[in-house]
Amino acid sequence: MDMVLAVIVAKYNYWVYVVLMMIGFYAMIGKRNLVKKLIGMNIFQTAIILMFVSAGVKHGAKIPILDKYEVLKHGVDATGVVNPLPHVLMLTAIVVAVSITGVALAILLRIYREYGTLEEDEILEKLGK
Amino acid sequence: MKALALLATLVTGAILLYGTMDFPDWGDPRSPASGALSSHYIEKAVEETHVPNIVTAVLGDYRGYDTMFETVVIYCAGLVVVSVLRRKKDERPEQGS
Amino acid sequence: MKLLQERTRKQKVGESRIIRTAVRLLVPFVQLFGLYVIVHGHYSPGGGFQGGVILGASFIMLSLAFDQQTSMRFMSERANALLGNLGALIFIGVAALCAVFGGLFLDYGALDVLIPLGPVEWRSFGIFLVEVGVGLAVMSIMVSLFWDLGSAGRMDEGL
Amino acid sequence: MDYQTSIWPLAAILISLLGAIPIMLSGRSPNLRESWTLLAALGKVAIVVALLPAVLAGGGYEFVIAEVLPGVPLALRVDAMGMFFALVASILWFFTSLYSIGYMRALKEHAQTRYFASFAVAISATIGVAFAANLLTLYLFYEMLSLSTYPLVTHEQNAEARTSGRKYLTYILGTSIGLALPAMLIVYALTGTLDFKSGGILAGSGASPQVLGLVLVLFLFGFAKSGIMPFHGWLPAAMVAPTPVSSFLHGVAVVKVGVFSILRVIFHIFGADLLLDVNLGVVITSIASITILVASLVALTQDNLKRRLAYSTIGQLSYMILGAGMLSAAGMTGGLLHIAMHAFGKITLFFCAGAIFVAAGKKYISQMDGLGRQMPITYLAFMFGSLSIIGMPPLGGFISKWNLVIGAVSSDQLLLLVVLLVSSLLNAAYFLPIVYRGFFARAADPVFDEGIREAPLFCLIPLSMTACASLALFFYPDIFLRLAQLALFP
Amino acid sequence: MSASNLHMYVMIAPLLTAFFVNLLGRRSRAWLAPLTLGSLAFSSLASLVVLGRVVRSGGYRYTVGNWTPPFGIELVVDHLSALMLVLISLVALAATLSALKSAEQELPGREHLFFTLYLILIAGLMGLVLTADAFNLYVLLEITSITTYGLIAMGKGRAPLASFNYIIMGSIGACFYLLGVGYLYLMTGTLNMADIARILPDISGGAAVATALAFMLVGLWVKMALFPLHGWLPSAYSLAPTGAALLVAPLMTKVTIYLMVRVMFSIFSVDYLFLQNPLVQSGIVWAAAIGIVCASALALAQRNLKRMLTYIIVAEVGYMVGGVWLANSTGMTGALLHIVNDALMTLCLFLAAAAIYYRLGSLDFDRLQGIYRKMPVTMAAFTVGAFSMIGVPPTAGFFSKWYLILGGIESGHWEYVAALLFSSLVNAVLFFRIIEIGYFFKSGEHHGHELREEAPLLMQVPLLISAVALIVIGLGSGPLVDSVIRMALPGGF
Repeated sequence: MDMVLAVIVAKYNYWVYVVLMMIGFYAMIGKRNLVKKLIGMNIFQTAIILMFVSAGVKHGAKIPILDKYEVLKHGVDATGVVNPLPHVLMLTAIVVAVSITGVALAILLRIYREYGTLEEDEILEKLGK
Repeated sequence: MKALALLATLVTGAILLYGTMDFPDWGDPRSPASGALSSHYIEKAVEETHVPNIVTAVLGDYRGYDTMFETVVIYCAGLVVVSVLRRKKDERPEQGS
Repeated sequence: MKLLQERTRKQKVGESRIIRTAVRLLVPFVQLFGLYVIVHGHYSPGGGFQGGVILGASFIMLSLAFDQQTSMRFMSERANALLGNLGALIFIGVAALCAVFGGLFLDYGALDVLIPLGPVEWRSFGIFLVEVGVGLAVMSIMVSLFWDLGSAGRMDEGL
Repeated sequence: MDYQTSIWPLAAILISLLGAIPIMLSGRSPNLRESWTLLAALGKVAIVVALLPAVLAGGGYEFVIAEVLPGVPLALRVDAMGMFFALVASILWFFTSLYSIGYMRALKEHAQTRYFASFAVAISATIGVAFAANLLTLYLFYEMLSLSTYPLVTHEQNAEARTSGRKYLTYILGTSIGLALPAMLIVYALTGTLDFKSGGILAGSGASPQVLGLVLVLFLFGFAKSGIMPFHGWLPAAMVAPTPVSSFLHGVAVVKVGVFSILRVIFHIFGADLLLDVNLGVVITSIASITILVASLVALTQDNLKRRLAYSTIGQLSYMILGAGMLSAAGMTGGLLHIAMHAFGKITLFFCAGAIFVAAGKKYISQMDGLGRQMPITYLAFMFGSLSIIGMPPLGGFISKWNLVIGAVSSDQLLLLVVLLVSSLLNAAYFLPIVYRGFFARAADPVFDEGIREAPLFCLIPLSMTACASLALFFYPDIFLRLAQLALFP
Repeated sequence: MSASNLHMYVMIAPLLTAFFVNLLGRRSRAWLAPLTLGSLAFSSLASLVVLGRVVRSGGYRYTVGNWTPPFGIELVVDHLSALMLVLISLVALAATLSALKSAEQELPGREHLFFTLYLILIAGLMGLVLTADAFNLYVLLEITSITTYGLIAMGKGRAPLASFNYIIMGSIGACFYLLGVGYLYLMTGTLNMADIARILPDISGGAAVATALAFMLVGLWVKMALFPLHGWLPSAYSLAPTGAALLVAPLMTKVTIYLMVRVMFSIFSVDYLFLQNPLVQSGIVWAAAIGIVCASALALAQRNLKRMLTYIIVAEVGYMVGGVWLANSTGMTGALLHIVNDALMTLCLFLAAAAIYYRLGSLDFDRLQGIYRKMPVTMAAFTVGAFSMIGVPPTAGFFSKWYLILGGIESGHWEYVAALLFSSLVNAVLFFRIIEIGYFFKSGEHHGHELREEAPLLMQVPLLISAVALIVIGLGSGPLVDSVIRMALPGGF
């Protein structure tokens, strides 16, 4: 039991992101409201972002913005600076997420303009007749 | 339907958690993620690019190729929104961003 | 400024007078800050994306506090579109130039043949260039996203 | 034996394939169009005949079109067996084109351009099958034939044509894709080649008898154009086509292509010796015998002349397969010979049926009483054809059947002997009454049949020529005999 | 040095042109044709040169920004990616010719937006086949997706709804892929495919790596619409504007399959994928076989030409996935060859559909009666495409199918062989149903005088070219396989 707890405590960041991921994923495939699907997508992406960023953390390290001249004179200890790569990647991922959200919102507006609702079931029954 | 979705979600989550078992602990400085690659960035970036902000250096130079397409992505987003949403009966001439 | 003042005096458009006044005073500083974030991305947190978003936010504030037409007075849609294309073009153009000038793609060092700063300085400068490009693109897209979504594509008063 | 590389085999195929283009272009003026057709036909006969001497001398030609699969090029080869078939097909195509000109014009059919064009493509495919150097090439032209004959079968473009066209494709494409293709792939997987060589290619591969049997059955049913039961249903259905189509394609080209493919597989993929070793001949003979008997019995019950001919064809085709299945020298020779003999006989019969339809507009045997007195030549030809099919001297059919009987005896499979004799009796039973009623029976209502004359010359000449040909084949079968010998025992 | 940038120019040409199309095309649509066609023609020529160089002197790797990998992003130009470049640029060129007409008809006033997205999509696809970096692949995947969302949403009627479903499914796929990349990154600390492959063997932690592989594969399968995950594809492709479908249908799924191959064999080893857990391997082949059968059966139920074609696409995806997972070189050859052939077949059929739609304004079966008499040239090309789909020699489709079935026989996966034969037969039924409808007439106009109304020349030319290409490639498949595909087989085969 303690073992398990120890593992969980040591890796709780992953547990957090998995839970978030599950929430988002369920919303994407389970909900019948298109906006909720979209929100689920954002939650999912946020979860991934959290996972990456939490992978870059080092205990007691400082941000990856150094003093140019000081570094040029006598280098820098890598363990003292957090890992910059995940932040770069996630910057990209965030931008992608934003873009897709924008596109999805636009398309939702189009759908609303056509059917006057964003409930999947109502749209389907409108299509039915 | 909902039950199916729930099942899928639980399975996915379980697999992901199962995968995390091998991961390094949180904030572990010796985790592979902060291995050769990142330390090379931290140590060499400044002298190779003269940019103290390593994130900017990596974003703009080492992985500039990614960033370029990132720009294209957001450009596309604007374009798509215009092309999907813009009303045709608009008296102003069609304009996209 | 002039325009904002007389718009502020007119009660018709936008939110309450307080908000409008505040926005009116704030916008220039927001834009200034946005520019700062872009160009100072080398030495402090920031860069093209962040700065671009801030710049865009200034215009969005305008169209929130007043209305969309007001913000479009300040930056016509055409100009906005032009800036967007320009931003993306700057980035890809710089990248392609590197290849054209005998280097590899995105190899800013190769641009040394234009102005001899030394390859490393050029890398720093190249990063700066592309960040500016990114900033422009992001700003214009943010604004146009808000305009289009806010007015459902009609480009009228908006929200 | 040595094959010299030459473009002529390809030319023999292309001449009619390219001939289709001017035929289509000159659709406006029928005379020009038909002269193109005849030109192509003559050219083809000329080329094939020109290739003949070298083959008779034991040589041959080959030509590689393209290297498509490792070890399996698209290649043509003129060997004795291919030449045997090509000779029959090209000569008969010439007669058929003459005949169809008369027939189509007399009936004022629509879309004649499409008709002649697809006909040209079909004959190219037939020659392609004859000259194919390996199974892949054969399969290619086989499919080409199936698809190019679809417009011919459905020529009428009415509901009946639609249904029978559907049936045609279902049987032909279904079997060739569903059965022949996998069989071919298995052979390739076993041997790494698909080349036809005398003695077979499967001999060396240590495949178990079960696998061999499976492959054999797949091939037998896969090439369903041979009308082997239970995949024969398309042939009677395809009789909705205009008579020249039925006569040439379903009397000669298409069905014989099916048989030819099966013989190719038996002789040059398996090889007689291998089949003897694993004793698979009985599979072939039993399937063939059943087909023969059943088809002949069904033929008796048909009143529509063309349908009766169709069922007779189904039966006769299985003679050839039966002969091959005997795996005795005489039997295989007989089977191969029967391709030629039956072709000449059966095409005569179809021509006559067409001529009767053109002249008297009659389809059903029961209406044809006394017709022989109005159109004696046609009926004479009909008699020759039917006698040849039955296998009576002095007509070509006798020679092949004689060989078959010898084969059956020599490989002391007396059961097959019985089958042959019984079916010959059945043949007589369903052919001779037609002739008899034609000459001697009294017409139902003479008044109605007044003024029926012979069919137009374009119809009459070909059918009398083929009749004479099947007569001549009794006296001079040498060429075909020699080719058959060369094909089987190089 | 600059010569080795050629493949970059291949990709950048459409990308740069896109902005000018957007800026100038807005002023007058006279700019559209020269800009798009010019850039694509350039790309086609350049890509052919690249392929020629690769065939002559082998493939090479390229580091963007002159950073030694893994620090910079690496691109790979080997036989496979060069071949894909050629395929993409040529198909795009042909599709654009026809799309110019159909866009003019369907999207008046929005053409410049359409073609801007169009070109960016092409550039994104080219980038996808070039990249050798796991994360860069994700970014490019999103570019192609987002442009496709837009292109599809520009269609009429229910198109936005279909596009939204595609967004949800596509995002799930991309997110799964990204999760996989994240897991690999957490385990290896690098993103360069070759580098990951170098590190993977000597790290503990099978669980995380297996999870990563699973999620990457599932993500890509969603993107390529492998059978159970195909729900979004049919409506999205059939409701998209004709011009968009012309580009997306032939290329999207094929490129995704290429990505699957790339990810499988340049990150993981053949040994890890196939030998260490054969159960998974045969399981996936079974899934592919079932997918083929089900998709073909669903195609039978369609009453609209375009929808039918989309289901055939789903079935074809099953072909290729199964071929890759047969785990022998024959099947792999078949799969790679089929990527090329299937792209061309789909292009040919969709071009024909576009031409018909341009004239008839509908693709429902009952509208197609007598179409052979109405547009003979178009239908002749359509027939060639149909034969290729059925697998009639000497069209290209036959030979790739030959390799696939042979691979199935060699590896003893008879279920896959049966599925392939079954779907070939179903294809025969499907296409001959259409041919029959088009060949016969309503009883009224039986002998009616022919009323020819062919599609405009701009749509006929690419159609005929693609039809001829099918036969040429079929006859030339021997050299093609020997000189390119065999070289393109990933290491371990």
